[in-house]
Amino acid sequence: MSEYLLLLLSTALVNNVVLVKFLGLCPFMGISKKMDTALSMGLATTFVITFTTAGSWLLEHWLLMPLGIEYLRILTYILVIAAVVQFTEMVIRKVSPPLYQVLGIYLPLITTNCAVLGLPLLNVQEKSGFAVSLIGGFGSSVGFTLVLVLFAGMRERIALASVSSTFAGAPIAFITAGMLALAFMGFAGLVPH
Amino acid sequence: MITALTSLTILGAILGLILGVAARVFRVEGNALVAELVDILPGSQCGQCGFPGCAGAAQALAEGRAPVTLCPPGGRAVAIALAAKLGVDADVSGVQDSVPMIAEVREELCIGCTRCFKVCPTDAIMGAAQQIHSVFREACTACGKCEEVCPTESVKLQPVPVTLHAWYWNKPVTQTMQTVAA
Amino acid sequence: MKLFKLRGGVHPEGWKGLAAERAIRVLPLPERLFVPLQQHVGAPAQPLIKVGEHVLKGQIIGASQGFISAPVHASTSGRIVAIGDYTAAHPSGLAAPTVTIESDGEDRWLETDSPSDPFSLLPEEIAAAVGAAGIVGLGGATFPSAVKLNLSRKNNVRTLIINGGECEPYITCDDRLMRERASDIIEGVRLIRYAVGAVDVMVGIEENKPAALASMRAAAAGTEVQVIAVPAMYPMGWDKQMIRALTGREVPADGRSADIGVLVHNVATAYAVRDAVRFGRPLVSRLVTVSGGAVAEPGNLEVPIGTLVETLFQYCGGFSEKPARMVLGGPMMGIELFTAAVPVVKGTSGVLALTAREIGSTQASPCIRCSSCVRACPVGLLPLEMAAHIRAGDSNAAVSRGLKDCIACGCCSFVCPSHIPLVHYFNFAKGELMEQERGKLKQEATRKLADERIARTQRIERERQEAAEKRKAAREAREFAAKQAALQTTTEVA
Amino acid sequence: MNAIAHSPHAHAPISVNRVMALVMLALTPATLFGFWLYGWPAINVWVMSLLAALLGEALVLRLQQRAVRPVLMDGSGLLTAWLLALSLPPWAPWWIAVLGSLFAVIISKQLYGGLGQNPFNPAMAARVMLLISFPMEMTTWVAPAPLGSIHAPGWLEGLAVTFTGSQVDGMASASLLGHVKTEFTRGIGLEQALSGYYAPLDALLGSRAGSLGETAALFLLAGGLFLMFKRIITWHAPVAMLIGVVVPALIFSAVSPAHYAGPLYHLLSGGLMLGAFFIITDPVTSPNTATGQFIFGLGCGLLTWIIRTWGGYPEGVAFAVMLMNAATPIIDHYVKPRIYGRNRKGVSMSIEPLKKES
Repeated sequence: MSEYLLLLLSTALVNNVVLVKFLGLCPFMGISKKMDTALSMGLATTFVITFTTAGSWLLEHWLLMPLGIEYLRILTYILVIAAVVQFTEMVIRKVSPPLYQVLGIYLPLITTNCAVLGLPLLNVQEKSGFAVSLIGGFGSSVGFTLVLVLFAGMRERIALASVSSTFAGAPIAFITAGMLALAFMGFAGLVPH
Repeated sequence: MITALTSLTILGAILGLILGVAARVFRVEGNALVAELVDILPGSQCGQCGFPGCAGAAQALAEGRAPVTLCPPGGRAVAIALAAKLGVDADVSGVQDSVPMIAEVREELCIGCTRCFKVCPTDAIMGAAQQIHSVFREACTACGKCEEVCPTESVKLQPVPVTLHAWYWNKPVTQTMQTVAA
Repeated sequence: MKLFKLRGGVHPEGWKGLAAERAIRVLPLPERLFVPLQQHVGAPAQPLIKVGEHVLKGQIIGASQGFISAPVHASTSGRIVAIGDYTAAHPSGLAAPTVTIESDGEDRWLETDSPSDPFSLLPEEIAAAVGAAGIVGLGGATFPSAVKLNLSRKNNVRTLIINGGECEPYITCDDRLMRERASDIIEGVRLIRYAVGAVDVMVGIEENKPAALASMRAAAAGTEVQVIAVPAMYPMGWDKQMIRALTGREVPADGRSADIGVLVHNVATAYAVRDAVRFGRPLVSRLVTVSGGAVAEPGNLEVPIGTLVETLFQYCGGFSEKPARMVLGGPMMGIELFTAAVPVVKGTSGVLALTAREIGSTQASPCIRCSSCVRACPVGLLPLEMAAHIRAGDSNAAVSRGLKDCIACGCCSFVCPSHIPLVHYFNFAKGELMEQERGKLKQEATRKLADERIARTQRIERERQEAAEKRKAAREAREFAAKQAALQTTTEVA
Repeated sequence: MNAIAHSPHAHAPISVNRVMALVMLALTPATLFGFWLYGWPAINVWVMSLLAALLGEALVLRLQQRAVRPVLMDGSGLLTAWLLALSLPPWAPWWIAVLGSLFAVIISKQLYGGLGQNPFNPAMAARVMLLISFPMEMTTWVAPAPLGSIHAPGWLEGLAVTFTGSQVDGMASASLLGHVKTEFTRGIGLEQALSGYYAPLDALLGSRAGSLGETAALFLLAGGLFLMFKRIITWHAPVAMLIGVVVPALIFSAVSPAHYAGPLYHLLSGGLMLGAFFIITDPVTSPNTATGQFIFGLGCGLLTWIIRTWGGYPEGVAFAVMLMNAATPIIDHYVKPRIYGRNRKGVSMSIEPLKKES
């Protein structure tokens, strides 16, 4: 049990998907202007990542490996990801049209969020079991949501600051992201490998 | 080869089936957005945005063919409301509210031709043929149509005079210290 | 008596000693008085007199218009010389409709009959008398008092609170009034109590006014009126703060004090009510504090409404040094005057001539988020965040953070170490939003007009078409008939 | 005609400069003690930090074509550099101080628009940057050698230490937290690691190895109390941070004394006192409300303890502060004061119809 807890902590904080592994930077910069939107995006991504890590593990072990067609891995994973994203999009459009409007193009773009494809591939590389894959995926996406919301909070504040025109917008956001990564370095070594 | 093809086909078929069912379950009726956008727009059908009336503008907005800053009579307030509804980040700082204007009839020039009276979209001009027209202030949207048709340049848009009731504090001048110290 | 805990507030330097120790003086009658037709919240009064007419003191010159409004009376006897725009006591410096009276020097009252015992009147009659006397909240809110009385009676108000909290620095007119005319105030208080049928009556006076407390306690002895000392802090005179201190309850944000069974009136209002009900005398004068470091002889004056502020300064010995700023009202919420040639109105509690030293630094520097303003705000707002959003051009974000609950008391600006004009930001945003609101209302109205017009043009078009068709049908019928007839004639001929 | 001034027409006698000056005054005793304890090299580091901050800030302001003098005069840049200097190893080379100061005032402060707009505490951001980039220099400590004692380097020797990096023999030492962490990784228990290395009294008075300003716990405490007395800071954040460290330390050391150090050890070591009273009370990067500040302080304390106890770095204050800085906007978003006449959610209190009196 404590092993899984540590795994959760490790994937969420110590090996944060955005700040340490540098995956999923596109939505990290794109959907972090408002805290509420960031939280929704984080939750949608969490949903997608959790399902795709589970789904792709199942496909990997029950379909690709038995049939010996591992070379189709990326293709099948993307098929699963695209389907889950499509499903999420339909649900959000039905449940919350304003959120659908706000997330806009970034919602279908979860498909191309490299964290979503990267995490299942890393699981394969590390030969993780099903539970570890699932919990790792969930932890990673929680970490993604966490930094996305933290970052959005700071960007809301920076939007009110009188940043000089040279640095206003994306440049200062990148600097802030760098500082956030510095802060997350403090978690290094927290979970022994 | 065959295995690869079959397995992918079956996988695709299953996922497609699931999505197809989901599409039925989560169907969204119509596009309520356009109606909501029409409500935000002024509704005077003045056509200054270049679209045929407010409904046309709303359609264009919903399809992303027009910027939220398209409505001159609406000014900043409408631009902000549209941006919020569409969830876009519009740079509304550029849309300065033009000074509020109102049409005024210069009585010495008015010949009572009723042309302005006929084009006014909000019935803000009163009068009859061969009589001097006057503007009903509360109804004038300063769309400028009367100004266009007036043969004697008697109808002109004028800034609304500030009254004690409408006056409010200016925005404080912030000391951003943008000047180089001497 | 147990007092309830308050939140926020500041303790500015009081400067009360400048004017508080001198007895009330009556200002000699000025030659001309400028009486604005709107001195209250609500609709302006409608002028009832004509230029050239002679009026007596207390004669009604402007009639109340609508539900929330108040009449205006002549402050002295004399001739009406003008009815028109005159510079108003307003930061914009714009003009407002004003009646100018040239005094005849007699100061003759209009004869009125007054009841021998005001307590023999019906409560409704007292409220009517208060309304006819043009009494408004004299603490500065200038809300018509009769409206409050009627509302409170209908709401079965149980508690009457008389606000003796005079928290603005410099201002001491209520203090002097309580010291010198306590028994008259208490009679006014009892009249109000009778008029609304309240059970408990509490007079809250700040503890830094021991003399006023003592004289009010002496006057209230033996009556149902309780005089209670409250902490000295700003803004203790905010009616909702007084309610919280004395009852521990809060007025709902969307409601009025009557909703929790409380009615609040100022001490000066109570005094004016007594004058109105007992003697039938309308509100034509008030106490005004003249103070500030630049005034030679500060003091409290009894001033006819409509006197120019410059007359007050002259009577107080003029300026001992050039004032850096003239202020109408107290330093925390008063407005700067760029000319002293504006009239004293019903809501004027003081006029100040301040030196630069008293005002303090005004050079703004960046916000350091120290949250002094958050601690000082008596309402519980986040002034720093509201101002930051307004500065960035997003007034609506400030509304979602409570802009509309802001009472503009000035505590936040007062304590700000960066000297940021926070209240200025808020009033700007409130004005901007109000304008947007007006624009929206107008937009709705014009949209309706446009729709009606479209419907009408369509109808006209349709009718024209129908008429045209009818005409066509008729013509065809006629032609057909003619043809028939012609045919018949030919056959007949044949 | 001048623009009409808005009310209020009176102002409390306080200014940003005064706030900064008072904080610096409160820091002075601890700083002077540090100077005495670590001698001339420490003074050099301090001077270099402040100089670099002033020059760096002036340069950036010039580039942005903003007035230089009023910004430098507000004292915020100096205070930042001062706090940074206090968190550096006293015998650090000059370029560490300069680099840190420049990073603090330019990147973590002026790029965001200057005073009041930076999301992270500039001093702590700079310290974290230095610690990650130059772990060697940032963890080389010296044993105290009070000015005038035999081991203390003279003025010239001090210059040599700071500017050429020459080391005086036999002075290298480990800080308490660093020592314990190293011993742990070698598999040595806490009691053994601490024996002969840790005396609470020494820690209290500060005569042990550590950064320039962190060792004088007593002086820092006094400075913090002075600021509270002057109402520059409130008790919420500092007390919460101390609670955040002490409570878990108390619980875990009671359960397993061999693995977890007690509260006193945590309280008196590292930058906790400096952090609690001078860093997390930085108004710019901490929440607005008292409750928010308490949560903020508690978070800083807990994270400090977690990183110290289980993390890879011996000291966690700077990381903890930065992490909580990042969370500040969220705390502010959720913790707001209740508005008069409204409930916590901002909904107006209900208007109950009053009962008719019979």
